Amino acid sequence: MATTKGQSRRRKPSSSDDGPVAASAKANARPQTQKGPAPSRNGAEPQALDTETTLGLYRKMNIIRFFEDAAQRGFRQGKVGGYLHLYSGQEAVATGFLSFYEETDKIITAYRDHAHALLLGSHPNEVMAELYGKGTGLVKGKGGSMHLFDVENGLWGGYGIVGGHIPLGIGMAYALRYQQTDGIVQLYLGDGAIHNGAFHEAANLAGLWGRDGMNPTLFILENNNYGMGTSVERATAMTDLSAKFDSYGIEHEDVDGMDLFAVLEVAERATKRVRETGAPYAIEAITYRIAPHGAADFLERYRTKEEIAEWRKRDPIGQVEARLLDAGVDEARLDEIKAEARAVVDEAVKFAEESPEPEIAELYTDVYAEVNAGDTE
Amino acid sequence: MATTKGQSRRRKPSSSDDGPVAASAKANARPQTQKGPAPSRNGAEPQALDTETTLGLYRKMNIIRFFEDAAQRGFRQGKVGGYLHLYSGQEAVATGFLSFYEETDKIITAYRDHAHALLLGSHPNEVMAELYGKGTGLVKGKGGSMHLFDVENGLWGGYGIVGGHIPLGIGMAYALRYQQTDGIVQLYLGDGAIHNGAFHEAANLAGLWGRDGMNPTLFILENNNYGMGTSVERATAMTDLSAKFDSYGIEHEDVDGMDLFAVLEVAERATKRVRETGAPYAIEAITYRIAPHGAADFLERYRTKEEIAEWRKRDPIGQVEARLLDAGVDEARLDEIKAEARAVVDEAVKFAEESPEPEIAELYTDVYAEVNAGDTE
Amino acid sequence: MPVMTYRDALRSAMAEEMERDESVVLLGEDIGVYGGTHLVTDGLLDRFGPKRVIDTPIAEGGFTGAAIGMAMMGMRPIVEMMTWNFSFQAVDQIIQNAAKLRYFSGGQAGVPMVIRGPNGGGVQLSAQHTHSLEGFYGHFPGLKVVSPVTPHDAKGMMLTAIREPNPVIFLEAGALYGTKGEVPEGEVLVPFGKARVAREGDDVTLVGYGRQVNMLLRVADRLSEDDISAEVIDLRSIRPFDEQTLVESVRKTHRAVVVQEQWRWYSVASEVAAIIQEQAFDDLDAPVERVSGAEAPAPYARNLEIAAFPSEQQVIDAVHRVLYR
Amino acid sequence: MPVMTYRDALRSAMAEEMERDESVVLLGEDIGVYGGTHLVTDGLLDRFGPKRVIDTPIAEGGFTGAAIGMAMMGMRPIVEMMTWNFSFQAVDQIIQNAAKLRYFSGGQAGVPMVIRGPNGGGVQLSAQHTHSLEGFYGHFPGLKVVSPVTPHDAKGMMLTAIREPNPVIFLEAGALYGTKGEVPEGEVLVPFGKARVAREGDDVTLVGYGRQVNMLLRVADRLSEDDISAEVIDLRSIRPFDEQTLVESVRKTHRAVVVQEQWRWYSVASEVAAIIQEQAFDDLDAPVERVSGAEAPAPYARNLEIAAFPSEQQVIDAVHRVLYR
Ligand SMILES: Cc1ncc(C[n+]2csc(CCOP(=O)(O)OP(=O)(O)O)c2C)c(N)n1
Ligand SMILES: Cc1ncc(C[n+]2csc(CCOP(=O)(O)OP(=O)(O)O)c2C)c(N)n1
Ligand SMILES: [Mg+2]
Ligand SMILES: [Mg+2]
Repeated sequence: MATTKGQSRRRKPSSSDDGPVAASAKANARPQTQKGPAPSRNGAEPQALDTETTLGLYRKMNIIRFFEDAAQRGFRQGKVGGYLHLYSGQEAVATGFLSFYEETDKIITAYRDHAHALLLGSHPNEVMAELYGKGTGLVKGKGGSMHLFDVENGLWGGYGIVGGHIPLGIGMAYALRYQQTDGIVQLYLGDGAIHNGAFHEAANLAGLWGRDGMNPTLFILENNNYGMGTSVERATAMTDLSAKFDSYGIEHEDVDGMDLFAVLEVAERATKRVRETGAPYAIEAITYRIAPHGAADFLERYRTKEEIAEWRKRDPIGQVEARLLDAGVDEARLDEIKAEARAVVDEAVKFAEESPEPEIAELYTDVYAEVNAGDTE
Repeated sequence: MATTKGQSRRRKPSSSDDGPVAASAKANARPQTQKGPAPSRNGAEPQALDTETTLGLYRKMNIIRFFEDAAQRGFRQGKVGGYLHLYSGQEAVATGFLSFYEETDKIITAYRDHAHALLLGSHPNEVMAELYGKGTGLVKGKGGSMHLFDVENGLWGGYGIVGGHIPLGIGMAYALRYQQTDGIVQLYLGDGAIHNGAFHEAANLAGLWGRDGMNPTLFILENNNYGMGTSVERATAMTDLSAKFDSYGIEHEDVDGMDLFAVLEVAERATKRVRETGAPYAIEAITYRIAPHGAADFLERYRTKEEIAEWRKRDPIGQVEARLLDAGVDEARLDEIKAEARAVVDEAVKFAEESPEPEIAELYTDVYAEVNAGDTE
Repeated sequence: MPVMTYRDALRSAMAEEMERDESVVLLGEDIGVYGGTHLVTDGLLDRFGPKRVIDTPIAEGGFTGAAIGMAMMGMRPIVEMMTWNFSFQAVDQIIQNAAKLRYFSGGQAGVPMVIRGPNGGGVQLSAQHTHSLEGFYGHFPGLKVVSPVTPHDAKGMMLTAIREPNPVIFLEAGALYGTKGEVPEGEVLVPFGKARVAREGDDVTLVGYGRQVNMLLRVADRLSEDDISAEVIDLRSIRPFDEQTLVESVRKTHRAVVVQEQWRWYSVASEVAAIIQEQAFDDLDAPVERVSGAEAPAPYARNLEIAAFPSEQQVIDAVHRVLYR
Repeated sequence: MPVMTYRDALRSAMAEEMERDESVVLLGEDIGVYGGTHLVTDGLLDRFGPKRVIDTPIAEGGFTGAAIGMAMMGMRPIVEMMTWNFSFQAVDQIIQNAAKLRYFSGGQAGVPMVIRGPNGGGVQLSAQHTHSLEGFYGHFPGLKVVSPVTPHDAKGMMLTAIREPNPVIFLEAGALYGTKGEVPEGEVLVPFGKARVAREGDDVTLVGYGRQVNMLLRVADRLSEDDISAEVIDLRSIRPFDEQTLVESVRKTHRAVVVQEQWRWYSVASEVAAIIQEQAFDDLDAPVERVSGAEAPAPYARNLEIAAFPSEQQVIDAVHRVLYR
């Protein structure tokens, strides 16, 4: 993100004397309403982080949250159009996994993609400008919220068709090994996408190619228990979603996606494993979106206020905050970070509002690459 | 089939003093080259059949085999066109399962469909005429080998797109319960089709709807180890195909698809179970096609002559023959049945050759049903 | 006559047919508990229960195929595409099975079903969520394809669609769910294959369908200020197609402009121009003009999106060209 | 000049590019061990190994999507559709991703890939296995669509396709793999967007592409016996499209007949007719005639199939109509 650009890459959280996440907290992690598999079955305790690193991640998560709030406001004001899907509640997942992003890696996800861009180092100004449909946007105002790309920072989209990006991701992974890099693909998908045929075909190819070390794909299944208004239980008779990877010979584990420290632990191991083996691996992160599915979806008949309240108690940002306070960090310090984060987002909104619309001529550019213009990138 | 029309329906094989299939034969059932899961894990011994019933099934299997040989000849002579896929080697599968066909049931399969039609009681003359593209054909010469339909006898096609018929089958199963019949759908698919997205989506729906007793689908996965020239092992990293049904909450078992008696035993149980529960169930029948994939596919680089020879030793018709001889049936009786079967097929070829081509006006019929013509059937 | 929204017109047609005929069921994503993302099916789950209002996982190919199987058994499923953009995942089922089953079964199987949902752009949904697929589906024999623009036709054509023994691609004007219009009570079946003369005129024929028709009516108003009398034809039925109404109009006006949101190449407007020159060659005083969506995937930014769709001005300019003034 | 088959021409183009550029790889069903169901890729597995000649499971959407991902990373995958009929399962990937990625990524991602395979009917494959999809794919901005008929163009356009930075829909004339023709040695790149005048003439322009071109040449021979001089235009590039060559020809002959195997509605022939009336209105002496495939799914029986495709006689009759004799 703006002021930390570059910092987020190739930095692995270092250990410190922070206490490990209490096992009991994890066991009780999931409110009763969540129908997904049990969280974190992996034996290892998450690595402790030093306080400064934790503060850095805390800052990012706050930027994401404030960013989404601002996007929602923009939408209500009619300044942001189209479909708008917020990441609020799920911050720990991308924040954790993208902490292990390395420069040769490629990230691909669906339409709920603002956090991924911000975490990879896209400038919040440009991300917000994209939502505002401005020429200064990350993709020049041509894609909008669902199609964030920042290929220099490893973000390869941003896709709107459920399931549709999954085959792309595993093809990218093949290319990374074919081109003899040591990169991996972090491929994010939702609990709704797993029932789509594109998932089945792509996961099978990943398993097959991975046998020869030709598919370094880390599947990150963000199970927020709903595909729009359809709960996991209403979408399949077999609700242990990560176990579906068994069909493809892909090993997998689950993690409490509300707990940044649990995610960090799994993410470190999983990214390393995929990088080393060239074979795919899958993580089901059990999480929750506290925002509606899309900014326009105000009717939430499919879930109760109580359920949302229950999950809010486990807010991933709140959990990090609690940990920091436990570790002796001043409340004032946290407030200061929050204020900074808010300022970053305010600045982004300002930038977006003041930016010009794209030139009309842009309507016709980027339809085709020019022939014989050499490479496509 | 012609002379047994009607007999094949609602007749369950009755028990007799025929000895059970030797367990040792089953354990050694699969030649080494076959990569699929181990055959028949079900504890129960197959039910013994009385000799007359066995002879009836033997007769049918012979008709199928001779029919396919004749079809292949017709193809070589240029009288049969298009794609032509033979069932030779797989006879025990459909013969076994369709022995438990009841009148309210619906059968759907892919393009390797001649046996299914013959077993359900379609007249061999009309089936052969269809292959010959004649107006007297089962579907008036409009569909050809891949699109056999005989809805009065329960056959709902005959489809050429791999995977494409699977969603249809599970939708038909829903309708059967919605309409409060006690019918089930026998849904045949190949080992190649299981990697297709259509399978994934349909199986998931079947599992979901089956929870409420709304999906009496019996999936019959005919694993002949190849999708064209691609072996199961080259198509997926997880080769226990029936276990893929776990992802959908659908229980399953395997059976030696070369052994009619093993198939009969499983088929009786499985059809009963599906009929009673309204929930899907899956059988993987491990089998082998001794014919090339399609009649035009003469190059068989993907498998060895030795492999074919090895499987030929376990020819399903040969196995039934051996059993009958063991049970004291005269060789002369068997020869007589074969001669009869041959005569049925010869007559079918004669009928097909002598039948007229469809009227050219047929080109434009059956594109649309007439509006307000009432029901569609 | 009662006034209702396009959305309510669709819903009332479905509800009436569901009352009348138990074989009618609905399938789609979030059509039940959620109420439908565009609320077209709102309330129907409560009224008809979960066996008839079936929420599905995100598997367009799978549930469309399942609905085809239901239809083969004599049910009359109505499939909601949450938006038609997602139908690309169901194209194999629609084209290879629904459109052809009757034919390759020699008439033994039929597919009486409706696939419906919002089509067309207009609210910054960008490239993957903005398509106008009339020509795309209209190409295939075996399908019927309609695209109503008024609440009246939305109801009347939905009633017809549900009773059709053939698969119907029902392309709703997604941007118009909230627009109101008069809808007569009861069984007002609007037949397929009949275009509607939305406004009579003498000097030029404006041809469109879906939400473009409303724009053409505005254009006709503007043209009348310049004493140009425009006839507006709402095709509404894309397959079967009413060649007669179209050709008769052009025989009268001698000039035509066809307008569509979809892309130009190999499109509805191509066919309309081809038909006119085929059947009214000697009556034409100017080449048929086409106004289509910009030759680019749909952009997100509001100003680009507006520029990407046919505008009143573009149509007026085209009218002036065919009138040579 | 060396003579080779259409099949060998395609293979030699792919092999040459694979030699030249390591980023070129092949994916598809049974293209390796099996040798390719139409033997187009025969021998390439042995030559280039399994990392470059990748046999896939039966998952057209999955492997087409994977190839798009490879292309985004700078590889140049060539995907074989065993036949284009199976591409309906990959339509979502082709239209929603391949065609639009460059656009919705604001130019950050590109998709340099080729999707190729046999297209069109002719050997009794019946309804699900007989399609001519030029118009279907040609509709979408972001794609390039070509349909060569000679071995020369098969090679030259394949070379061009592989070097294209954009996704190319390469529709091969499936019925012609065994036909022979002269193919120059070396890098003969045939550019996209240029039609080919296959035969010059003065009285009427016959327009087609793919295997219809051969039929049109036979028709032209027959017409010459009646002293009718027909010009034959092989469109070969469907998107981009060469309007100029087409229009110039009609300006000369004043008459045109368009022939296609695909269905009439919303098709290539619709567009050709529309273009001609738009751009050569005053030069036209008769309406553009269209001869298309019969309005039915493809039938199996030989006699029905023959009746379903455009015949020489139908074209000749159309020529007589445009010549008013
Ligand atoms: C093929 C397809 N069908 C339907 C939609 C509409 N849609 C957009 S998001 C969504 C839910 C996806 O759920 P999930 O994969 O769990 O992701 P989440 O929104 O929870 O992040 C649906 C149905 C779509 N975009 N694509
Ligand atoms: C979607 C699709 N892709 C490819 C084909 C070509 N094809 C026809 S049969 C076949 C192999 C299918 O194998 P399997 O499902 O195992 O059935 P089997 O032929 O062994 O009975 C293939 C690839 C097709 N018909 N449909
Ligand atoms: Mg979700
Ligand atoms: Mg097989």
